[in-house]
Amino acid sequence: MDTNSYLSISGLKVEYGGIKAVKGISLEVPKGKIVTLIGSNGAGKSTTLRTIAGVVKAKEGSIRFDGVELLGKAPDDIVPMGITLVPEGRRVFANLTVLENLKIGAYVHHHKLDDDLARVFELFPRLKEREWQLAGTLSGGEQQMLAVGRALMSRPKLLMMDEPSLGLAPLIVKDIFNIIKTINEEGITVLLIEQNANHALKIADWGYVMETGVITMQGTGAELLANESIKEAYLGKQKKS
Amino acid sequence: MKKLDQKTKIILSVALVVVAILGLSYLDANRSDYSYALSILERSAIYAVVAVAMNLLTGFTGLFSLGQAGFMAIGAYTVAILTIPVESRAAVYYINGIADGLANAYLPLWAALILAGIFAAFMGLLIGYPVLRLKSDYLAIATLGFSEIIRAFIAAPQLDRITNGSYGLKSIPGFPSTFMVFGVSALCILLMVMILRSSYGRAFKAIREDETAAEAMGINLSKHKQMAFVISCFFTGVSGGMLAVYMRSIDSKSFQIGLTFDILLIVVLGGIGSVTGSVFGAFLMTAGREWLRFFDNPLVVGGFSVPLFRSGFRMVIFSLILMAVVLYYRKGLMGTREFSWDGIYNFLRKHLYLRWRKPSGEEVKRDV
Amino acid sequence: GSGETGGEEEPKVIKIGVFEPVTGENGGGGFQEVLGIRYANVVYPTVDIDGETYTIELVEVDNKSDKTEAVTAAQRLISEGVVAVIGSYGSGVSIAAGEIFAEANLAAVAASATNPQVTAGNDFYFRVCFLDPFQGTVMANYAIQNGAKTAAVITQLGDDYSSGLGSYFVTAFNDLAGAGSVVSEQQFQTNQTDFKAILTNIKASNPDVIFAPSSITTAPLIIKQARELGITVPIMGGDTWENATIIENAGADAEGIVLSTFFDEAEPATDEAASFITGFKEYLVENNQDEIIPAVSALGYDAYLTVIAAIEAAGTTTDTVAIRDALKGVSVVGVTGAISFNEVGDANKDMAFIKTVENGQFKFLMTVSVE
Amino acid sequence: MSDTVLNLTDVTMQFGGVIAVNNLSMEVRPGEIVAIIGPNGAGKTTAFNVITGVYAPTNGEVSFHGETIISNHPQGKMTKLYAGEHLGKYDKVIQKTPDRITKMGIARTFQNIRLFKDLTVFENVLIAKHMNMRAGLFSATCMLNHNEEKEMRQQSMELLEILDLADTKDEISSSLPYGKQRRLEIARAMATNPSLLLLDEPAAGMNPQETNDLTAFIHRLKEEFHLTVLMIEHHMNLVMEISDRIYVLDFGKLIATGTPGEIQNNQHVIDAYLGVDEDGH
Amino acid sequence: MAINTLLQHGLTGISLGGAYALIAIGYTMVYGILRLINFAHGDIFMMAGYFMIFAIASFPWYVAVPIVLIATILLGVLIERVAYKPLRSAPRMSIMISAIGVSYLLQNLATYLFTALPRGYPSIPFLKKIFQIGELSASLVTIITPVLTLVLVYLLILLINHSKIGMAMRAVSKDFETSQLMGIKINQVISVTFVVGSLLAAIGSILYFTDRMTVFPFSGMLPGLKCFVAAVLGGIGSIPGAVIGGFILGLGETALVAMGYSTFSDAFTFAILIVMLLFRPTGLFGEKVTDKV
Ligand SMILES: Nc1ncnc2c1ncn2[C@@H]1O[C@H](COP(=O)(O)OP(=O)(O)OP(=O)(O)O)[C@@H](O)[C@H]1O
Ligand SMILES: Nc1ncnc2c1ncn2[C@@H]1O[C@H](COP(=O)(O)OP(=O)(O)OP(=O)(O)O)[C@@H](O)[C@H]1O
Ligand SMILES: [Mg+2]
Ligand SMILES: [Mg+2]
Repeated sequence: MDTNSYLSISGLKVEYGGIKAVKGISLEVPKGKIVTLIGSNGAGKSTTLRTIAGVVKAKEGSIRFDGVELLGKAPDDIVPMGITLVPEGRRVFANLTVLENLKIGAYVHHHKLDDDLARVFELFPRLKEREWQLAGTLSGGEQQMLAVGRALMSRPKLLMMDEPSLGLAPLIVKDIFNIIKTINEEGITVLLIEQNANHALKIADWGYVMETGVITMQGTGAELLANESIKEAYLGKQKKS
Repeated sequence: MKKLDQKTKIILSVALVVVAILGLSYLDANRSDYSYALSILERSAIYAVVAVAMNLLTGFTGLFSLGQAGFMAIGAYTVAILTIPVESRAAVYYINGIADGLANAYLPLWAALILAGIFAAFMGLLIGYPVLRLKSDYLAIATLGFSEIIRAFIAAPQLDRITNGSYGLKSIPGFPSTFMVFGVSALCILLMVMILRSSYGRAFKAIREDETAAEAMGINLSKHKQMAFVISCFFTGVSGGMLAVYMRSIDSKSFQIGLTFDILLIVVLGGIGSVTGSVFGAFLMTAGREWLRFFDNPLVVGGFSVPLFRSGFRMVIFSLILMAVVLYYRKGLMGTREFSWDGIYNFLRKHLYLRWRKPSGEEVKRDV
Repeated sequence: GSGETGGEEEPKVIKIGVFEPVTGENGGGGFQEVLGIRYANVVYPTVDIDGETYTIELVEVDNKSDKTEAVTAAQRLISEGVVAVIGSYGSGVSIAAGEIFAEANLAAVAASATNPQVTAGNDFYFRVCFLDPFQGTVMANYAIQNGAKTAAVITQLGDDYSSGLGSYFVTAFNDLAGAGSVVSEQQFQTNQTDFKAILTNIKASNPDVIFAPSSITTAPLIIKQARELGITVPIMGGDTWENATIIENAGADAEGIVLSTFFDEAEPATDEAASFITGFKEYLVENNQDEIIPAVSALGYDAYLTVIAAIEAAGTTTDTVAIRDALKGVSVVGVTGAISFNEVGDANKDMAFIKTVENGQFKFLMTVSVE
Repeated sequence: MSDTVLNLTDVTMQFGGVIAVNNLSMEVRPGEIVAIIGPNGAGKTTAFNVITGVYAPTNGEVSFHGETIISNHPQGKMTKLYAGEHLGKYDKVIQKTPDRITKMGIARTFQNIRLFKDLTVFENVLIAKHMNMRAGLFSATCMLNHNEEKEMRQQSMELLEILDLADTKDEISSSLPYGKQRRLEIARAMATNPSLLLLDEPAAGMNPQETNDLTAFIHRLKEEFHLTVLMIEHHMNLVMEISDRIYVLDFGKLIATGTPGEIQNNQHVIDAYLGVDEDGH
Repeated sequence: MAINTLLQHGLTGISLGGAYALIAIGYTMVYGILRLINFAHGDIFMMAGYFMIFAIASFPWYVAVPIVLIATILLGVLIERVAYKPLRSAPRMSIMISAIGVSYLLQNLATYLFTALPRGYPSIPFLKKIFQIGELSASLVTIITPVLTLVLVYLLILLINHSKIGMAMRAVSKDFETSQLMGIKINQVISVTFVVGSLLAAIGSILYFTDRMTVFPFSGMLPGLKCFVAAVLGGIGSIPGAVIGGFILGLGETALVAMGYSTFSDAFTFAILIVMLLFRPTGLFGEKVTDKV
């Protein structure tokens, strides 16, 4: 991956009080593509995304977005640049209603929200039904939908998602991946973390495999899907059908 | 982490106790010269008990209670009422007289202290039932409120013939021996440590960590919270009783919110969740307040009087130190660790070793 | 105020403890007392024993108006090797430290602690002021002499001074004017600043006079709020009220309040008093204080005088029991009059000064004595 | 009566206007592995919370080994709001607290891991042993229950070995990797000596390899430890492979029940939950 | 009890309640966002009293009042920056303890700087105008306090429920990190909270001390504690709740004293709190805490 890199990370190292979570990774996300980051638990995937979003401080390295260095910037500077993270574990605002959660997704914007809301409700009709409900009382899946919807409200150029399918029913998982594709087709670049490597690699243009803080492998989605060692480690044995 | 063998530890512990006893004996024998130091040590020991009791609740069970002053008041009044010599009572209750039932109710100090604990524990039982259903800050405020209610009752003219209301109680006989303060305190703390090390102590910690999960593990929340609360109240009551004996005269004003905050600050200074921390904290804090008295007196250096030094400055310095601990040394002295001979040994080994020889990289890593 | 010796030869020092609150609830009054003691130390910096001159060093400790602190503060004085103690403002802390001083065989002379419990049953505690039962009776007498038939009393809960004095007043007033003459007894909490509700109750009971012994912190509040509610009857207080703070804070509303006190600067009772008044006013100015002499300063001064007289009489720098014994027989002429102690340790005083406030100044009204 | 371990009859759980569980009846027989599946928000976790006493149901009854452990009927404000039909049928109100229910032999794990985060792995398991302790506060304090304590420690250690966590025994539980935390949660649940184990999405956050290991382990629970297992899971591979029977919930209602084979081919379930299997696995 | 006495008590209670309400709002706002009992709030209120004393010494009251408001706001924000901000990620107990520490520090500092002696609070002439209706007698501030309280609260509710910053405040109150991910500047939002809280404390301070006339270093302690109770009573986090809680306490306390039970007036504050917590653990208007397991 070399051409028209949109987000480019090089030599990124992140530590949590001595524990090395990310040990010098480099990766590229080209404009308009879907890039996925797969890997086992604790590999440092979430940390990478959180560093890009600015909520975690990097030890060294560089993250450039559209030619601008992101390291050292605060999240409230990064979000207006068009980078939005759907955090791991939903993290909806439990004490705000569904509608307010969506509105706060567009906090950095000053435009009218009606069209964006309509689009989100179109993608997630369930949210329309629960518009009035406090987000904290939604079920896990409903919260996940809300988290994605909220991220879309910020009109991101680069949408980063941290395990959006976690705890979702297969039907919804399929929907989520379809939605990711739809979003991407609308021109939004996507950086995706998934445990569900199977699904993720299927829609991804490019994939990275991360293990204990380093990137061990990369390739197109199809290449990785076909790779034997990946099949063994991340895809599990295929169900005979 | 190197470990010392069991025998060495026992020898060291015994040696420590012997040194402490000898030290105290020396101070006691020269009382007139060291009465100030002894009184600070005594007060520290008393505060250590209530600090550990608070820690048992706050640091180990996760129940943030701010009712210490109230329970200490219960203990203090119990001991005071029961130990004031019968012949002095008329003089003490000089305005309104003493209730008939109490006029001749006398107990020896040790029995009064136990009763102080029991009364406080009983009050804890009554109060705990409604209040322990509350969480964190709400519990803190509710217990703080109870402490104020207790104080209001003590000062109430309606109870004059029992508590002597506004006039307070005096003529409380002091400790028969210095060793009694330290002995009782040590015993109380030892008992609490044993409780914490038992399965019940683990259950308390489980509640601190996650109530829902603890309940799902078959731990009866209300029973165990109640238990922790009552235990804590018991020892708080005993320490309140000792405080009364230490002070020799008490009134409701001695048990204001400030007392609770003092105890809280001791717990914080020592480390929330560390028994030894609370004990060190109690000694350090009590002594610290006295050392800092120096700031209250005008300081004259070479005929020039340093402007800041005047009365009240000590408390400013003291609060600044406390803020500094909370802000920059958040875990307090001990964090959640406990004093151990292994810890001391390793500390010494590391520091002395570093001075003598260049450590191998591996050595350093292991210690980090 | 210590250590300013100019002598070349090695100074011989004898230490006297000053056990006073300079912070906490009574910090204000305590400090005024300390000033009196310090000034006395300036006037009489030495004492002669066996032909040797000893410099007196004051060891000041702050008992913070707190009984627990009082214990350590008292022990501190003992460890410092003081031979006698002066203090404290606020009877509570004096009572707290009393047993400790007694056990250390250390004589203590309270300047302004008026509670009977300070000296009762304590062979080592003395005082140079009068007592609350006396003061309560004085005020009741005064009220009745001035035509009051009914009275209301306001006292502070948990405060032995206020409650005690109030209770003595009630007893005396009911004795003199007939049972039930005290038509309203109200209490307030420590740190309370809103007295409108209790004052409304008092207003409803329509007394001829209000007696409100209280600290200087609360007194102005009670006075001002009473006037605001339209209560016009005289308001009376105890010795604590003789303090410029009250006039300062209660402003015009302080006019006409009545209080009893130990001392009056306009009526110097003795020669000592005359020189004290001029000298101490200068000292107050030097220390950035108001130029009104608080009675507690005068008492502090007198307490100092009795202590050095006793030391001189005892002729010892170490034997504290001898100093105590000497105190029993001491007789000095101080600022507040002649002072000698009875068998309990209380000064033989039978006279109180009644004052009022007029044109923003304390004004002497009369002296009252009761048997 | 004891041919069922767990029996739910007409259980309804209403939160304000939302009916999370609607008239659910189901049973679990000894030695079975039963799965509950269903779309998000179907009420699966809520059902678990009712069974374990975290929520008091609006209506219905739960019995365990034939003994009624929970029984309720709409009361107070709920009487008016209640949408179901069984008003007054279960007039006796029985609401055991979660700890009582655990003592009776129902243990659970949580959808969002709830370990005792600051305690070590070993302590996490040891705490679960507390509930069966015979010693009172006094004898425990004075260490009079030495043998019992030793026994508790030994049993806890055995459990850690079974779950392959023995080497991490002194680590702080929250420092474990996610998969191990999930396993520790199971170990902790098993330490209460349950006869019925409730697992809420045990494979969530696990990769396929780990999921496979978990599958094998749940199998072992049944074969080796003769435990009855009721679980919620979204990983269809796992569910279809080890479940004896499956209940499918949608909008709080039971929409289907049967063996994995039956469920996979149930058109209703495919529409509501599984979706059309385009990839053929 | 005569009707006049009753009315007089009622007036006292409402006025006291109004002052409590203003302070209680400061607690509720900070608690709502930081989950922090800002123990120092009562002392900020006390410091505002001293600021007024010094400001009025050199300026006419209409200049002094804005100075006091600004100084108090600065103090509030400064405290937040120094004592709370570094503890953002610390356990809740640490930050609560830090608050107790600040409170302690302010009290000691005030004692050191201004001595323990009470200082007379300057009277703003028009506030102190005494009016008389029949037997009733009160100063104007007694009436102004509750009215001003209600007006301010109305404005505040508008701010929180219908402005962007208000929504941001509520979001921040739940989750710092995710709020950051939404592009919210959390430090700014928290500062705004302290600005508003301190402003109300300053206004409350002017009204309260004008009515009670003296300031001393511990003036803030008891009102502070009571106002926190008022906030809890109304349901912490809820502004209308804080107001109603303030009035309940003000009236209740006055009623108790009026009936001759002044011994228990403080105890009443806490007793009513405990009773309330037992029956409605989240207070009158408290947000329902959904503990979804
Ligand atoms: N707040 C923290 N403090 C200390 N260590 C942390 C923290 N968060 C993560 N770590 C450690 O950093 C490493 C990587 O964590 P991270 O959450 O980024 O992993 P991940 O690849 O996203 O895993 P997962 O599959 O769980 O999402 C792990 O070893 C983890 O224990
Ligand atoms: N405490 C509550 N208050 C209000 N509604 C609730 C509450 N708990 C659950 N619900 C509602 O009940 C429904 C079922 O929730 P539940 O969490 O049981 O679903 P689930 O099937 O476990 O979903 P998921 O797979 O996402 O965890 C949801 O619509 C949710 O909004
Ligand atoms: Mg992750
Ligand atoms: Mg669920």
